[in-house]
Amino acid sequence: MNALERFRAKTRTWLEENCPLSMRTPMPEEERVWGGRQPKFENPDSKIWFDRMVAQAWTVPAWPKEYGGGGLSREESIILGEEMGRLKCRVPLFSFGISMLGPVLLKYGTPEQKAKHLPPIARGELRWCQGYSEPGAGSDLASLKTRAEDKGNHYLVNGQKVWTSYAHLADWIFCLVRTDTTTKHAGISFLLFDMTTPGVETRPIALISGGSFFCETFFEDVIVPKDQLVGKLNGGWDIAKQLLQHERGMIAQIGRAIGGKVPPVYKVAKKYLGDENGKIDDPALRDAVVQHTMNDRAFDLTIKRAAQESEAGTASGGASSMFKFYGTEQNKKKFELIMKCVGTNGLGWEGDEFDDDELMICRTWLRSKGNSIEGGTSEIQLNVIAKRVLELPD
Amino acid sequence: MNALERFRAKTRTWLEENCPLSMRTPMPEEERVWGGRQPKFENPDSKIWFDRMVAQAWTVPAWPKEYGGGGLSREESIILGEEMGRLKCRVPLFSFGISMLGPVLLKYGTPEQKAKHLPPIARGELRWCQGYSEPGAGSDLASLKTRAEDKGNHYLVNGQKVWTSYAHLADWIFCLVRTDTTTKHAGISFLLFDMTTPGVETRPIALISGGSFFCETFFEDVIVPKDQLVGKLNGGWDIAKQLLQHERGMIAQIGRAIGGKVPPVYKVAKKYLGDENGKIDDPALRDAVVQHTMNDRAFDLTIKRAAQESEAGTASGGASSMFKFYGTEQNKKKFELIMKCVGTNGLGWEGDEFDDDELMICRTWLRSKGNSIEGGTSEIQLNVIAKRVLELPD
Amino acid sequence: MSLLLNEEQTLLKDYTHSFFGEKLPISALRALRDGKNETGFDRDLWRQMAEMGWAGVLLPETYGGVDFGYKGLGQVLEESGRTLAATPLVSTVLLSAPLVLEVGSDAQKQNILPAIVSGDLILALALEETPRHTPANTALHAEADSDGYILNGAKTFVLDGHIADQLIVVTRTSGAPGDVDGLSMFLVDGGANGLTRKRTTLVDSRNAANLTFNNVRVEPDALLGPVDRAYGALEAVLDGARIGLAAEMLGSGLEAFKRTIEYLKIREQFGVPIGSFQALKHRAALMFCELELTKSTVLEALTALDEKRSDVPQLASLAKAKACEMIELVTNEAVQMHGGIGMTDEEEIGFFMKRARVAQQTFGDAGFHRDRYATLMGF
Amino acid sequence: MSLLLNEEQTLLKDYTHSFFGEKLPISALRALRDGKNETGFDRDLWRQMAEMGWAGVLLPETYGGVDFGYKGLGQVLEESGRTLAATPLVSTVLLSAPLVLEVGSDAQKQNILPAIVSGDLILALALEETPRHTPANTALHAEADSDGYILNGAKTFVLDGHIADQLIVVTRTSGAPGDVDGLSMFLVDGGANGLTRKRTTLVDSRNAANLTFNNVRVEPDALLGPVDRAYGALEAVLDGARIGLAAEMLGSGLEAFKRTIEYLKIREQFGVPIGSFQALKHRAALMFCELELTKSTVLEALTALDEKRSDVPQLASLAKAKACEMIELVTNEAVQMHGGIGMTDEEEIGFFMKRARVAQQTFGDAGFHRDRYATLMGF
Repeated sequence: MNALERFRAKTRTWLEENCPLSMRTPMPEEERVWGGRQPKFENPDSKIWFDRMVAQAWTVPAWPKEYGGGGLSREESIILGEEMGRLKCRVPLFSFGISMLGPVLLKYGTPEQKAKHLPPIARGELRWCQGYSEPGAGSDLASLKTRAEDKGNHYLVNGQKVWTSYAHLADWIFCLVRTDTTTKHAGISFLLFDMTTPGVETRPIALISGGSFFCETFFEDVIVPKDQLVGKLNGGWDIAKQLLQHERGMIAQIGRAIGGKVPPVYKVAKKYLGDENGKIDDPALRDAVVQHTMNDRAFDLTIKRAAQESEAGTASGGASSMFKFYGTEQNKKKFELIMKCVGTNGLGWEGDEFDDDELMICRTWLRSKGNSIEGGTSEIQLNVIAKRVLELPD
Repeated sequence: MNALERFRAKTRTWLEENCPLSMRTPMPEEERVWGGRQPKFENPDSKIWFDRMVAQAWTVPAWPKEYGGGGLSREESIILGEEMGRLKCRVPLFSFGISMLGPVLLKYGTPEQKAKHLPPIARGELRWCQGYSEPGAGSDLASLKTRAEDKGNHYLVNGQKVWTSYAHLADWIFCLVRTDTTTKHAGISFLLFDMTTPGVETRPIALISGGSFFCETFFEDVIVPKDQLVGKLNGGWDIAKQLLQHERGMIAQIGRAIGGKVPPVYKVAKKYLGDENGKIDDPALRDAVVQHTMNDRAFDLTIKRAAQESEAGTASGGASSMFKFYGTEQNKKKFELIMKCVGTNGLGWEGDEFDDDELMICRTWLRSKGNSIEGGTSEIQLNVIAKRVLELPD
Repeated sequence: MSLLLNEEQTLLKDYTHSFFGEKLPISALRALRDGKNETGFDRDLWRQMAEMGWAGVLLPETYGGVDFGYKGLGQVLEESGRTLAATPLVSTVLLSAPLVLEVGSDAQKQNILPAIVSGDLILALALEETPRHTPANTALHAEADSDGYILNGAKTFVLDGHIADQLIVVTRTSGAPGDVDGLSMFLVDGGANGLTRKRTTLVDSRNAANLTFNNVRVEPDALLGPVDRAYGALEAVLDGARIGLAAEMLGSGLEAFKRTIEYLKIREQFGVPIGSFQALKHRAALMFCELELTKSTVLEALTALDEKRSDVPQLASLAKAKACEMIELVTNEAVQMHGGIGMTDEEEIGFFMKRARVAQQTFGDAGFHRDRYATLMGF
Repeated sequence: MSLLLNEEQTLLKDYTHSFFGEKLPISALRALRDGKNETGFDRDLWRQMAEMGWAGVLLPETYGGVDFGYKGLGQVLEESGRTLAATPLVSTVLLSAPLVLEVGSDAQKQNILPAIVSGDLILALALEETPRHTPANTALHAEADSDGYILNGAKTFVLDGHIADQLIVVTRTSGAPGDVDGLSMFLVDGGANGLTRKRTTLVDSRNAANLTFNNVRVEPDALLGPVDRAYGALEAVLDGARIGLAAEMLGSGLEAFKRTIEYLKIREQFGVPIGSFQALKHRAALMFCELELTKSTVLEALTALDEKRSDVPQLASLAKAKACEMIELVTNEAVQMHGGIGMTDEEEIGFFMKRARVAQQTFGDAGFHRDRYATLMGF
């Protein structure tokens, strides 16, 4: 038995002994653990599982030990993931600090910044949110206007961010700000600050689908110490690009996750349209449903192929834009089809006259419209494919 | 009875007495009379009808009498049209001279040019063709390069035209040429010349659908007398715009005419797919067919409404681009649907193993693809709608 | 024949345009929604509309109506669609008034029609029982006895059902669900014993209710029209409603499109208005074509209704199907082209999408009407 | 499991790419067409391909084959699709060889398979009788008598039917058209008495024929596979053919797309390359997505064939339907984006559109396969 095999055996044993049984079941959204100054554990087992994983530093298994990480090698991390998958262990901690800020700090942060911020992220002690988009800067993110003025020993931040997910629940924010107004991309910096700093206000945004975790966040004369600048002054755009790539992938997943709560279209169609002789009882809709179903399958196969190509090092690029575009458009079509199948039963906003599934269909149909906007619109993805993959001229 | 009523009565009597019965039936394409130096009359009655209408000068009823026209007022022309319609009289003479060049000469021509060219057009003695597009100048017509150099007492024309319809059968050409290479739109002039002039060569273009009346036409050191310039030197673009507007309308009609030879899609569908219980026996295709049929009906109603608005003076503009776009796209879809219905029977190129209707379906399907290219592509029409109607910014 | 508006219709359209814009803008619907208003509409404003004759547009002067015809009513509906105004136009004016006029007894007409015209009486048609429009599937049972009829069953998606003073209930008096024969209609008081009405809160914030009939007893004179033979008159009035609703949807589509085009002109990204991007231009031009086509079908169908032409059923399906296809395209594109702001409840464009899907499902969606059109055309 | 090519398959693909590009470019098809070539393909080149083992890709070494499997053959077909090469790959290699291998007697295999591998024998499958693919509708009658069978009826759209040395004829030996039971296959000599073969000149300039059987007599040993039970093996081989054809269509689509993108880069109007127009960019990106999706379905389906998985029928319908939808989009857009030049016979892009529609109709179009997929999935 080699070292990796020994690691796998040990890990398996540890997981079997330490992961509570209730933490091996599919997780309802409300049981997600986000950590922070006021952590919430809807399920007591969540806390046990969270604490044990934190103690192992396996919330961030591959981070260096000096910054609170597990210090595992790439191979060991993969094995840990595989073993957790085998037992269907829940993710112990959801965190933008882990998924987004951490990699940025590891790459761009000073030793002091790493030492200060990474361990609390690893232990889930602070909850982070991001501040990228602004009302005037959507697809054209680099046109952002939130100003950070150099006041000698601190920056003074003024401006507004939108789509700051979970900002109303976050302790700290990592934020793109303008530090030079005479240039566009080269005048952006990356700042960190505490959401309790005076002058920070945040409020959730009501969407067409109802309340949301998205927020508007306002900064009025917010004082940020200079050592909370990450990377070079005016060097924030490189960091932004790295973060956006990540966000794009996340949102394609979210699109699929949103869809995932609803049974496949053809099952909804059978339920609401009937299926004499086993066939959906509206032949025109049946044709639309099967076409959609086939495209889903083709899309899944393409994701699988891209993963294999990526592993083999033969990936051709453009995949993430294609997945973001196609996945979100496909999800929108799925809900339009479902709405057609469900008829007036899909039109309920709230109340007892509709069952929960039907109410969820309506809300999710509305929410799906955002998939092709957030994280880079469909139009932006098509532009990227045309430029990067097809090399069409500007 | 007022003067117009008397004119109507007289016209009706004249038509009834002079229009041969065979000239009141739908006209096969090959029986069209185009006139020219070597006129062709596939049907002897066509010549009788042609000669009588020429004698009346009713080939061009509204042109002034001095240029060989009928000298009718607008109201009288309309009445003549209505009465010919009532009897279903055939058009006695097809002519680009009448439909395209005539209006240009009446507006821009010198008295000498009118006197020289209009009467032979009215009498169908000369057949004209147009020379606009060039291999490098399609959608961007004004980038045309065919050069007319001023050689003192004549122009020397060198260059190439494409899509010169019926050029191989035409006696004269009206042609857009470049007379100033230092500017774009303001360097174009409008020339007339005889196709038998040395240096003119023309050959029909084989299309993907087979032979065609479109030609490529080559000019090598063609000498054109200076009095054959129409309008101002370098003032040809205004004339071109007027002609293009006309061509656009024609092509939308041609598109419909091409489609017109084939029975409605739903009849083809019933024939090839069967219709148990009166319903097309492929429910998914039936849905596509009915959607197409409904769009056809909606499109026809829109043409009707536009005509009424135009008459009432409330037309909102953009109609011709919309009709060109929608009509030609609709025609392409029609043939794709028909091809699906007809299956392998629609795949025949020639030979006895397919019936004539089936062979025509295949050829017409291919030919329909040109509808959305010729006379301004669909893309150009959408640009025009966005700019002129929706006033979206450049 | 004419697809244009005459002077009277143009004036009516201009006036209603101003009225809805001033009195019932989308903010009014938002206020009703956020205030959890129990009726879901403004009865005072409805009386004002009635004073201007809109409640009696389809009714002859005998009953106080102005007899402007469907083409006139179409203009009112189109303009109401522009502001998504919540009114009883559909339930009372488009559905109930012509039904009573067509098959009501003299007494019923005298009792009901003038009260509709004055804006005092609101009626609702209780028709649907399943989530997809299929009138012949009516199962709600009406049993005759010596004193009248006893109604048992349930209705869903009854527009204005919770506020209607009276209901026209489509019932089955013979045959089985699916049969077109055997349907009868009854007038039932909104407060009848055994009738339970539950308002449904729909995504469009407009008004509908689910009803249950538990041994609801009606007198013999509650019968509206002939026994067992309601289907013909019902379908005819439904065709009018389909066309009228298509006019409303046309108005919504035109307004959502107009707002989107305006947004494309003012929203800047990358230093230029996003309306200068060719891909968006082409999609906008496509929407323009679909709107123009829909408009033509609506005008032709309204004209055919007034001319009592035999092709009304075909044209009703044509107009409703086109309106459904158009509004789905236009509202989806409107939200997408508005970007993130289009996803917020604060921005009004989302209201058009929400209303659109309800209107699409009302009186048959595009699929229903494509199938019906093909059947009517013999294929 | 893998959707990637292994080294052997990559080499094969690269080699066939060069071969078809050099030996059978589109100009070769044009020459066959314009020269009214009687066979419609180049037999010498076919022998060269056979020498390289391509005729025996699916066959085991026992019969001289190279046994590279469907994934190997898919690469050859994809590359042949790039140049629209007219070869007997579909008729002989994709349809006939696996049929004989699957259900043939030892004698039949020995007689036929090595001759296929060497390129000396061309076979065709005579299946279709109606303009739309429906294998079970076979009506061509085979009557047993003491000396064998007598065949009467007609076949249409027989790929390579006019040049095939032997035909595999699907016949009805019992039951009625529409029944899946009662089908039997026979090997019939191309020159058999009573057999009339008429080549059809199709829009794609490839090779097919209509056949009539007028008391064509065959010996008992002409029977290929079991009596009355041909359907299972036939469907299995058809699924292989659907997937192989989808691979060919993928190649055509990739090539038509590549040429279109190149044209967008060089064709200038208004002083800029037309590929700089955003509307065309977005449409190009959409085509890219469709091509990528199609490629994934083809690779998965080829893999499933080699792994003899139970989901082959589903995947065959998936790959063929996607290929049909993709190629219709791509070829239409290719011609439109080429503008006027795309309409000329001189430009090659039109050949892709012509071939596309024939390939779409071969072995079931998108509609056929969507219906079949839904049925296989239980809805």
